[in-house]
Parts: sequence; structure tokens; C-alpha cells
Amino acid sequence: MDLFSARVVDNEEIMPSTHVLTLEAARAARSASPGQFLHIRCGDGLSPLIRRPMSIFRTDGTLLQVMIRNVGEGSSWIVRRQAGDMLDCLGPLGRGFRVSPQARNLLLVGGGYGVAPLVGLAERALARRANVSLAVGAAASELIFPASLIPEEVEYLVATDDGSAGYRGFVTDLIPERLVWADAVYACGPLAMMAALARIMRDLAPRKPAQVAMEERMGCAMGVCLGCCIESTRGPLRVCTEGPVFDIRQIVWREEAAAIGTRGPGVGGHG
Amino acid sequence: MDLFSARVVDNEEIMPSTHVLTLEAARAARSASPGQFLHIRCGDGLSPLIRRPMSIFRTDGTLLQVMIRNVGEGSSWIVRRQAGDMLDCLGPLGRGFRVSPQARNLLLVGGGYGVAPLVGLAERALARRANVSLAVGAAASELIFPASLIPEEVEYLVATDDGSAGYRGFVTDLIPERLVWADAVYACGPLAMMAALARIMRDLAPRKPAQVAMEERMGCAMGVCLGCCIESTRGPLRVCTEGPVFDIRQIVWREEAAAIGTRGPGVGGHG
Amino acid sequence: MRLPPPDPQPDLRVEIGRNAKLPLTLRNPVMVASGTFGYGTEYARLIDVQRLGAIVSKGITLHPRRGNRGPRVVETPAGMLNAIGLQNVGIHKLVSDKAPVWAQWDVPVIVNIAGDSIEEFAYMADQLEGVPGISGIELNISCPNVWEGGRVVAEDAETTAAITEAVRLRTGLPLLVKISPQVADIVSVARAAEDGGADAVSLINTFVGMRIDTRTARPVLANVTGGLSGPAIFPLTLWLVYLVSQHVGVPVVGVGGVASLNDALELMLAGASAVQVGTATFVDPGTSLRILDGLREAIRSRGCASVGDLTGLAHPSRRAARAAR
Amino acid sequence: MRLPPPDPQPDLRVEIGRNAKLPLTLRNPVMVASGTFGYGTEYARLIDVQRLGAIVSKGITLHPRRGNRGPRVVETPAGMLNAIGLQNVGIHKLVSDKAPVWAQWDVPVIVNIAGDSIEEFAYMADQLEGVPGISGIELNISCPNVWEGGRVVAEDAETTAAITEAVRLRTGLPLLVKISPQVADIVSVARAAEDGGADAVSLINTFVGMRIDTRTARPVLANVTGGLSGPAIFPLTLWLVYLVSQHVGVPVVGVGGVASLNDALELMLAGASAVQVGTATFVDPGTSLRILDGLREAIRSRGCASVGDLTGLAHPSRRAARAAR
Ligand SMILES: Cc1cc2nc3c(=O)[nH]c(=O)nc-3n(C[C@H](O)[C@H](O)[C@H](O)COP(=O)(O)OP(=O)(O)OC[C@H]3O[C@@H](n4cnc5c(N)ncnc54)[C@H](O)[C@@H]3O)c2cc1C
Ligand SMILES: Cc1cc2nc3c(=O)[nH]c(=O)nc-3n(C[C@H](O)[C@H](O)[C@H](O)COP(=O)(O)OP(=O)(O)OC[C@H]3O[C@@H](n4cnc5c(N)ncnc54)[C@H](O)[C@@H]3O)c2cc1C
Ligand SMILES: Cc1cc2nc3c(=O)[nH]c(=O)nc-3n(C[C@H](O)[C@H](O)[C@H](O)COP(=O)(O)O)c2cc1C
Ligand SMILES: Cc1cc2nc3c(=O)[nH]c(=O)nc-3n(C[C@H](O)[C@H](O)[C@H](O)COP(=O)(O)O)c2cc1C
Ligand code: FES
Ligand code: FES
Repeated sequence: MDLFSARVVDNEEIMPSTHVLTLEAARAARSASPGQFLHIRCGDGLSPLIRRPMSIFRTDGTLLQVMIRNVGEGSSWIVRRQAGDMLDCLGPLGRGFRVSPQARNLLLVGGGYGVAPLVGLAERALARRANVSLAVGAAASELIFPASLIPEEVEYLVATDDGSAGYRGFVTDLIPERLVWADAVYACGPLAMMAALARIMRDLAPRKPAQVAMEERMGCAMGVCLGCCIESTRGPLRVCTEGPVFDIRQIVWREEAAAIGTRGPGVGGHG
Repeated sequence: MDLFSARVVDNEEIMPSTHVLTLEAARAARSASPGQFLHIRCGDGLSPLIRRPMSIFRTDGTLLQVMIRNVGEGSSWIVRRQAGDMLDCLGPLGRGFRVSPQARNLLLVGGGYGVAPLVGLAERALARRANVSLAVGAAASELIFPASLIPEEVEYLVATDDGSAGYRGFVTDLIPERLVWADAVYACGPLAMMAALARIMRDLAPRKPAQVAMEERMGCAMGVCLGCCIESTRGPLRVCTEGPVFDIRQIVWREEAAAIGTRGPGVGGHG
Repeated sequence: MRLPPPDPQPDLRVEIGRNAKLPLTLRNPVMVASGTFGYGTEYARLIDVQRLGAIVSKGITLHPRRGNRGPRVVETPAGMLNAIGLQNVGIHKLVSDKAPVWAQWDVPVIVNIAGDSIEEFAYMADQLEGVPGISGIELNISCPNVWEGGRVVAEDAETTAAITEAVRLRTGLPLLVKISPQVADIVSVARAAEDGGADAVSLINTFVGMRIDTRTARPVLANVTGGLSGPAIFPLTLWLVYLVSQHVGVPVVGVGGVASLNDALELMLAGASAVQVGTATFVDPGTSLRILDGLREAIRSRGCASVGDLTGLAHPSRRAARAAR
Repeated sequence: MRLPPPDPQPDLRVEIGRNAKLPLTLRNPVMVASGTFGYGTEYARLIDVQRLGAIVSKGITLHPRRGNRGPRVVETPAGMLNAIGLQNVGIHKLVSDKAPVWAQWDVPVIVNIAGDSIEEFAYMADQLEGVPGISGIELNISCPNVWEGGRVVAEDAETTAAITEAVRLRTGLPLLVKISPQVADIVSVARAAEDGGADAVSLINTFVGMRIDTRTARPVLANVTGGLSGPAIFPLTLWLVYLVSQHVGVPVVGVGGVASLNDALELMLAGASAVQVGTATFVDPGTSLRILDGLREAIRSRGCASVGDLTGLAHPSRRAARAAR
């Protein structure tokens, strides 16, 4: 883990509002594992102030790629970077996916930019001759991650809300029938998707290894501010340090906690 | 006066830390008069927040030039702009130099980036066949405004603190002997220089027309915040609206007021 | 074939003046803040000021004031400090020279007044009564010499109630009371204003801050301290609006750091009935009108009929009510 | 030929602990703030933490705490809000697991403690007494539940004095008292800390703020409010340091928005003897050490012999003294 300035060597818009930036970042590229992330400064001024966490998408030799969805001030600054610009990065951070050498058949489940860490994971798994199936969900076909960017050996399953591509419905609907085949499940995407997956795993395959990459708003990404904690069966855990990848059964899904009325001042106040 | 987005067509470093930016700004270029200024936004974020006032250096058809000395956050952002970039400008603002049609011999006195509005003034004066003498002071020769950027017809007098170019001493030392020749005097530069000039004018030519372009920190530059007021014999006046060019005899020079001990909470508080 | 009738325009009107003889209906909730829009004429060359919900004019005192020495403003991260010192033309000149211009305008002008005593506030209200072109009064009881050795001297609940009552007795105009964020108990000050007869409370005035010039080792502002405004203070404004609006019945006007449509929406969800744009106008003179245009769209896309439907939606009570429906 | 002796290194040392049995001499005035540097170990992989003047550890309570639900942080213009809720390992684990690590370090660690009562503060001080690796105590009396219906409940002069006295009686360690900016009279609170036996006052903790998610119409933070930190608050910190340092005799530690050498210099000129860097470390982990390096150069170029010569130079009294010389 390092603080480094990476040169942008390429910036490609791979689908609407989603860019892949290729960075010259030898040390980070060599040490990164799928599921880890960078904490990226967006500009050199005071706004936006806080860095933005972005998964490592792929690495290749001295190059490292991130896939950025333009959703706000920080990400829109990043996607405007061009070849030659420098990007101030901290990372690789956190704990990535843990894949047991025994796992032969990997089922990957993604939604939105959650596909990013899964592609890197798929490439690593293929390299050691595992079989990979990647199921991806999106609102409509134009938001589906382009198949051309996924290794051919990967079985690519698509679900869209409106049925404009692949299966019509939730990507999690595709999971049950593939659970017998899968030795392990890895997911990254919207909270609701991962929570649904957690229910499926609990009901249908309570002992099958399954991991999820979680998200939370971050301050430091170094484990000191405790800003990114989520509830787990072991108490609060830091997404930036104990995560972002967790065992799916460790997570206390926020839905209940977020019910109306349960929000309000905590006993500990600020700080 | 307009709020407009101007395309940068050129950015040249004319001397160390000093750039001339050429902007495509037809309306402003046509309506501007020497001594007026633009209020320029430095970046599109929240820091730096407040625009920076910059004199209009020269205009030519649809083009307008500003000369920027890189002294801090805002100016350093501006000098990093390149051809093709857009600059968010408000202006032309304020009242420029007022030159009576009778004035045949114009004595211009500048220091630092204060030369900027004087060059534009000189060009206008030459166009109506006046004689122009421009005296410029700087700490050392490398900080002297390049003679190549000044019309040939202008008599160019130089003074440096260290004598590395021209006269050794203050530029104001050059003024007394030229006062008989001059029909009017126009100055822009550091406060101390203009205050010294004011004393010379009072003592040697108390009735000769003389104007100074003043500076003060600005908020709005539109006359509403009253942030830029300076003391005049008529009470507080807004540099952005009644100025930046004032009759030299109107100004109450701040030196006395700035003496130790006289600062402190005013009766009116904030707001 | 007949086209369906156009979507009804959302109702942007805001009423201020429950207790006033002359209640004021703003056409929309986007005003510009006192001290950041002069006497309203200056920006008229640049933007269509007539579209604003209201203009609050520069704080006026009984006698003309010269203000503080310069420098009077300095920048800070995402903000600025000002120590203008209430430079103004005095109330008599305002009535004689400014009000007649305003009387020709569509946009209502609210006059921000600062008195040295209860009597002076009352006298000033008297002077404004019945003057064409003046549509409301905003009491600036928070500005002068807020801090004296660190103590908040100007604004406690009693003083606030006393000033408000005295002005209320003299004026039929809608009465806004502008409150400083740096009081010991802002809820009780706001309530005192309400009890004293205010038609609305404007939250907030600036926070005390300073900057030092490290080259000269001296305060940048001649006045040493200045009032902090701009986006930097927005989260503080938002909390105080959220807090106070749960404890008063009159409309709350949110002011402090508003720079975007999103900021304005946050304030309204927090309980503001209207907003004032201040420092952001210096940065981008089009801010207030852009917020206004965006607000119309935002209300429509949320399926609301009127802007008031947004007010306070983030409050636990409103959330519970929504959930129960 | 002999070379002239090198320029003497400016003296960066700062003494804290006039009233303590075990006074602490910091090698330099650049510390890192509580809650922004964990237990000191985390950033050790990234920067040379041993060069810091001191590390203030995350606020600790008697019993371990789980903290608030998430989201716990949200960004604001040039700042951030946090509502961590004092998640920490509890004082016993701090003593058994963290202190032994610190005992091996060059850099002194100051433990920030938060009690629920005077007795709890005193008990915690007892637990820290004589523990190798712990070089000082910072009392965090400003953090929990600062606001209750808008009233400042935690921190008035009496409570501050009582807590400080109780801890002073139990500890020989240097004692810093950290003060909230949102008290009715900050000078009297700081004086109460001094009178109670504090060796220094740390100014300031965060300001209460909030953000609302306009899509969901709900507060972003699960806790509704959070504490505002970062550059946005710097001008407010600076003023309070300038104000308080003219009224207390003990060193003032400036904290709140420090992000650059210039900020640190402004604080020292305003009267701070040392500074703490907090949020800026998240933005750029090298901030504190860069300030340290720059400070050395800045002192030398001003012709000062020691860092203490800068402290308070912007005060009128110091200015007058300089002018008289
Ligand atoms: C471990 C991790 C990995 C991520 N990987 C990717 C990735 O590979 N590609 C990608 O496009 N996005 C990724 N994200 C989400 C990304 O961090 C947010 O989209 C981004 O921070 C939004 O910033 P913004 O300024 O563009 O948006 P704004 O909405 O303006 O952000 C406002 C604030 O909210 C925070 N925020 C908003 N959404 C999120 C979010 N989903 N997660 C964390 N903080 C948020 C921002 O950090 C910022 O403080 C990841 C998030 C985490 C936690
Ligand atoms: C009417 C007018 C015309 C000017 N014309 C020119 C010009 O043609 N070329 C040029 O290089 N400079 C000019 N200046 C000065 C220029 O505005 C400042 O150098 C610039 O604002 C500094 O900003 P900064 O962020 O780079 O520096 P910083 O020192 O970081 O600025 C910090 C703050 O101080 C203010 N400030 C600092 N110095 C000045 C100053 N001298 N005048 C006003 N505000 C200041 C800035 O606006 C900002 O708010 C002019 C100033 C005025 C008032
Ligand atoms: C995430 C976070 C956690 C904090 N936790 C504590 C704490 O436990 N105890 C404390 O006294 N202050 C705490 N603070 C306040 C800081 O120590 C500091 O006073 C404040 O952040 C202002 O400084 P800054 O602007 O440099 O961050 C915390 C601040 C942040 C941002
Ligand atoms: C330059 C300036 C002058 C101000 N003058 C006044 C004033 O005369 N009366 C008043 O009540 N508020 C005054 N204010 C405060 C603003 O009306 C407003 O409350 C404050 O600036 C916060 O809003 P903002 O962050 O949008 O600017 C002034 C603010 C600024 C920046
Ligand atoms: S982001 Fe600070 S602990 Fe995870
Ligand atoms: S800068 Fe606002 S009045 Fe001149």
C-alpha cells in the first residue's frame, strides 16, 4: 500500500457515463488483488475534499485499470482526466476476494459498476483454470457491461429490468439454478442485490462459500476514522480495512436498521 | 458589462511568472476602455471561491488580453489555462482612465502588473496622436515589462531597485523632471509607488490632471458588497464601481490609517 | 386530435405574514440575502431581478454609516469573511431615493434594518410604514458587535422578543427576524421572535472568523474579525434550520451557503419555506435564478403540487406521517 | 579554509505541563488530532509517524463502544461531517494492547478520553497513571451529545472546572482539555480548564452540522447530525484561538481545519503553541510532516530562534511591543 501519483495512459468510455482509465502504476499493479480498491483524490483543491474509493478493475504488468461511473462531482472529475494527466492515488487498500485453490466453478454476480472487481477476479480464476460464470444485472440493455471486455472463456449471463437484453427480471433470479454447479459465489453490486443474494444463499446453500464486496462512505480508507463501518455478526467492521470483501454471512443487512423511525442521534454523538 | 465564457486562444509567458492570455471575447473587447477590469472565476469548484479582478491589458477587434502575475491560488489557476480552455468572466467592470481630448503629452507610471492597463491606454492615446512616455519600475531587470510589447512610439523609461536596468532607484524619481512636459499623469502599481506619486503631484504640480488605478480585495465587483471600499476625500468609494481609476487627489492614502494600533473592531461589526 | 392539457405548473408561492396587516405572497421562495445584492439595482444589468421571490436590501441604519476601514473582505476555504461595518445610506435616503425605484418593480423588496436600541428599531419601522416600494422588514439584530470578549451580547431571547414586539407594534408589513447562529440557545431566540410577533425567522447570519496574513503577521481584515459566509457554512445552516423549524410555527427562511438547487432543496426538506442566496451570487450571478428554474422542475418530478409540500419532509414527524399513509 | 558553522537549527520544542509532575517536551509543535489517526499504528505504513510532535489517539471510553450506525461520514464544501459515535476498544484494552506498542516509540502518544461523569473521567485517569507508552491525557469533554434541543449541555465553565480538577488530582501526566467551539462563552470555559489545573487547552472540536439526501429526503447520517471538520472551519478556529490565547496563560493547541503550512503559521501567529492536523490527513496523509518541514524553514527565514517566538505575534499587545523596540 502506497501513496502514489499515477499517469493516465488511456481513458475510454466503455458505455454511457462509464469510463475505464488505464494508469501507469507498477507497484500497485503488481501487488493488487481483485476486490481491493484505490482511494483517489479528485482535483488538487479543497472541493471535493475527500478522496473517492474505486475498485481495481484489471491489472496487467505495470498497468492498472479502474472503471468509473460518473455519478457526481468526484467521479465526473476523474472521468475527465486524459492521457498524460496524473492521478493522486492511495492503495491498493482493503482485503480482496479470497478464493480457495479447491474452488473449480466460480459464480460471479454483479450489478452496475460492481462488475469492476469481478472481471479482475474472473481473469485470475481463469489463469488457474477455474470455470467462471458471470451474471450481471442492469436496468436496461445499454447499461449492461459490454461482453467484448469479458474473457471469452467466461459464461456471461445477463438480466435486465425491462427485458431489453437477456433475462427479464432481477439478476438474482438466475442464481438458484446455478448454485449446485458453483463451488463458491462472489458478488458486488447494489445493496438490495447483495441482500437478496444473501437470502438465497441462506435458504438454498447455507454452507457454500460466498463473499460480497461492500460499499460505505469513506473518510480515510486507512482504518483510522471508523467512518466506513458496517454492522456484522462480529460487531462493526471497517469496509476499508476488514473489507471491502466480507463473507456474505457476516453482514447484518441494513434494510431493517434503515426502517423509518430507527434513525436518530446515537449515544456516542460525534467524534 | 456581461457574464461571459471566453475561449482562450493563446497563453504566453512574457516574463518570469507573468502570462498574457488572449481571449476570444468580442462584446467585451469592443466595449472595454483602458483601466477597466474583468472579474474572473478560477476553476469551476468551490475553491478558490471568489473571482479574481484582472485589468484588461489590450484589446484588438474581437480579442481581449489580460496579463496575469502568478502570485497565489487563483492567479496560478488562470496561468495554467491553455488554448481552447474556457474562462468564466464578468466585465468589463469599473471606470477606466479618463483622458481629456486636449491632453497631448501623457506621462504613464507603472509598477509590477500595474503596467497592464497602461499599455492599453498608451495604444489608445497613440491612435489619437498623443505623445506617450511610460515609466516603469521593478526590483530587477528580469522583472521589467519587455520593451518588445510596447509600441515603438512610446518613450519607455525604466527604473530598477538594484540598477540592473535603467535608472537605479524608484520609478517615481523619474517623474519630477517630466512633469513640465506632461499634460496629464496616469499611474498603476504598488500602493507605495502611487502614494509617492501623490506626494510629488501635490508638491510640484497640484493642478495637473492625474489619475491612479487602485486595488482592493473584492467580493462581488458589482458594487453590492461594499467589500472593496477605500477612503477618499468624499468618503468611502468602491474600487469596483467608482474606480478602479480615481483622481489622485481623491485618495486618502492608507499609510497613516495602517499604523500600528489603529486597527481593531469597527463600530459596525460584520455585515 | 386534442393534445392533453399541459402539466399544471407547480405552485411556487410562499406566504409570509400571518400576523401582518399586509401579508406578502412571494411568487417563489428564492430570495437574495441582505448585503449581497445592494439596493437591488446593481445586478439588474446582469440578470432579470424581477423574477426573484424577493430582494432583501443591504442592512440600513438610522443614520448613514461609513463602514469599517479596509481590507473588508477576505477569502477562506469555500467561503469568505466580511467586515463591511454596515456602510449604508441611512434610512431617510433609502426612503427618498431607493423606495421610489422599487415601487416600479414587480419583485418585492424587504428592507433589512439594524438599530442600536429598541427605540431606534421602532423608529425605523415607523419610517418605513406606508412607503410605496417596501414590502417587508427583516430585523438584523444579529450583526453589530456580536462578540465582545467572546460573549454573545446582542442576541438573547429577551432582547429579541423586546425588539420584535416594539417593531410589530409599529408595522403592518411582514416582519422577518434574522438570527445569528452564535447564540447560546437558538431555539429560544427563534421562539422569542415568534412570540414577539415575527412573521418569519431568517436563519442564519454569519459566523465570526478571521484570517492572518503570515507575511505581515497581522489580521487581514482591518476589523480583525469578519463574518463567515458561503458554502463552507452550509451544513451548519442546514442543521439550525432543521432544528429550529421543529420548534416554531412561522415560516423559516434558510440562508447561509446556498449555492445550488440541491442546497435549496436540502434546506426546504429540512424545514425552510424559502431560501436566500448570498455569497454564491458573487461567484455566479445566475445562481438564484438557476435555483428557481430547477426548483420548478424538481417539484414536478417529485409529484408535488406546491413548493410547500417539500418543506420539512426530512423531519421525523413528516416521515412517520408519510409512512403511515 | 574552514567553512562557517551551519545555520543553527531553529528550536522547535514545545513544553506542555507546567502543572504536571511529568511535563512533556514535544520535539515539535505538529501533532495529529484525535479520531483522525486511530491508535497511531495505521498510518505508520505510509509515513514516518515517529517524526510527529505527538499523536493524539482516538477518543477512548471506559467501556468499549460500538459507535453509531452508518452512514457515519459525509462530505461538505471543503469539509466533512462525522458521527462515529466514539467507537473504541475501551480503556482496558487500550492499556493492555495499545500502550505497549507506544512504549517502543519515539513519538509521544496523548490519550484522548471521554467520560460520562466526573467520576468516570477520574477513574479513567487513574487507569492511565504510570502506564508506559502514555505521555499525556486530552480530556474530550466536548464531544458526546453536545446539543439537546439546541442547548449546549455538556460544556460550561463549572463542569469543565470540576472535570479538570478531578482528573488533575489523579494524574501526573500533562493534561490537555479539548474545548467545543459551541459554548456560550468559550473564554470562561478555557479559563475554567486552566483554573482546574489543565496544562494546555486544545481548540477546537467540531461544529454541529447535517446534510440531507435530496433523493430520499432523509438525513444522510444515520445519526442525523455530525461534527463539521476540515478546511471549511479554519477561519472559525483561528478566531477562537486568537481570542482565547489572550485570556489564558497555558499553551493553546490549535486544531480545526489545518491543511497547510500557511494554516499552521496563521494559528501560531494567532496564539497557538502547537497545532493538530485532523481531516487533512485523510486528504493527503503527508500533510502533517510537510507542515513540520516547512515550519523549520519558515522560522529560520523569519529570523526567529525558536518556534515559540511566533506564538501570538498577531496579538495587538505583541505588535505594540515589537513596535516599541
Ligand atoms: C470499496 C468501494 C469500491 C468502489 N468501486 C467503484 C468502482 O469501481 N467504480 C465506481 O464507479 N464506483 C465505485 N465505488 C463508488 C464510488 O466511490 C462512488 O460512486 C463515488 O464516491 C461517488 O462520488 P461522487 O463525488 O462522484 O458522487 P457524489 O454523490 O457527489 O458523492 C458525494 C459523497 O458521497 C460519497 N459516496 C456517494 N456514493 C458512494 C458510494 N456508492 N460509495 C461510497 N461513497 C459514496 C462520496 O465519496 C462523496 O463523499 C466504490 C465504492 C466503494 C466504497
Ligand atoms: C482592479 C484590479 C485589477 C487588477 N489587475 C491585475 C492584473 O492585470 N494582473 C494581475 O496579475 N493582477 C491584477 N490584480 C491583482 C489580482 O487581482 C491579485 O493578484 C489576485 O486576486 C491574487 O489572487 P491569488 O488567488 O492568485 O492570490 P492569493 O494571495 O492566494 O489571493 C488570496 C485572496 O486575496 C485577494 N487578493 C490578493 N492580492 C490581491 C490584490 N492585489 N488585489 C485584490 N485582491 C487581492 C484575492 O482576490 C484572494 O481573495 C488586480 C487587482 C485589482 C483589484
Ligand atoms: C472522523 C473523526 C473522528 C473524531 N473523533 C474524535 C474523538 O474521538 N475525540 C476528539 O476529541 N475529537 C475527535 N474528532 C475531532 C478532531 O480531533 C478535531 O478536533 C476536528 O476534526 C477538527 O480538526 P480538523 O478540521 O483538522 O479535522 C474527530 C474528528 C473526525 C473527523
Ligand atoms: C458582504 C456581505 C454583507 C452582508 N451584509 C449584511 C447586512 O447588512 N445585513 C444582514 O442581515 N446580513 C448581511 N450579510 C449576511 C448575509 O445576508 C447572509 O446572512 C450570510 O452571508 C450567509 O449567507 P450566504 O452564505 O449565502 O452568503 C452580509 C453578508 C455578506 C457576505
Ligand atoms: S474510511 Fe476511515 S476507517 Fe474506513
Ligand atoms: S467588490 Fe463588492 S462592492 Fe466592490
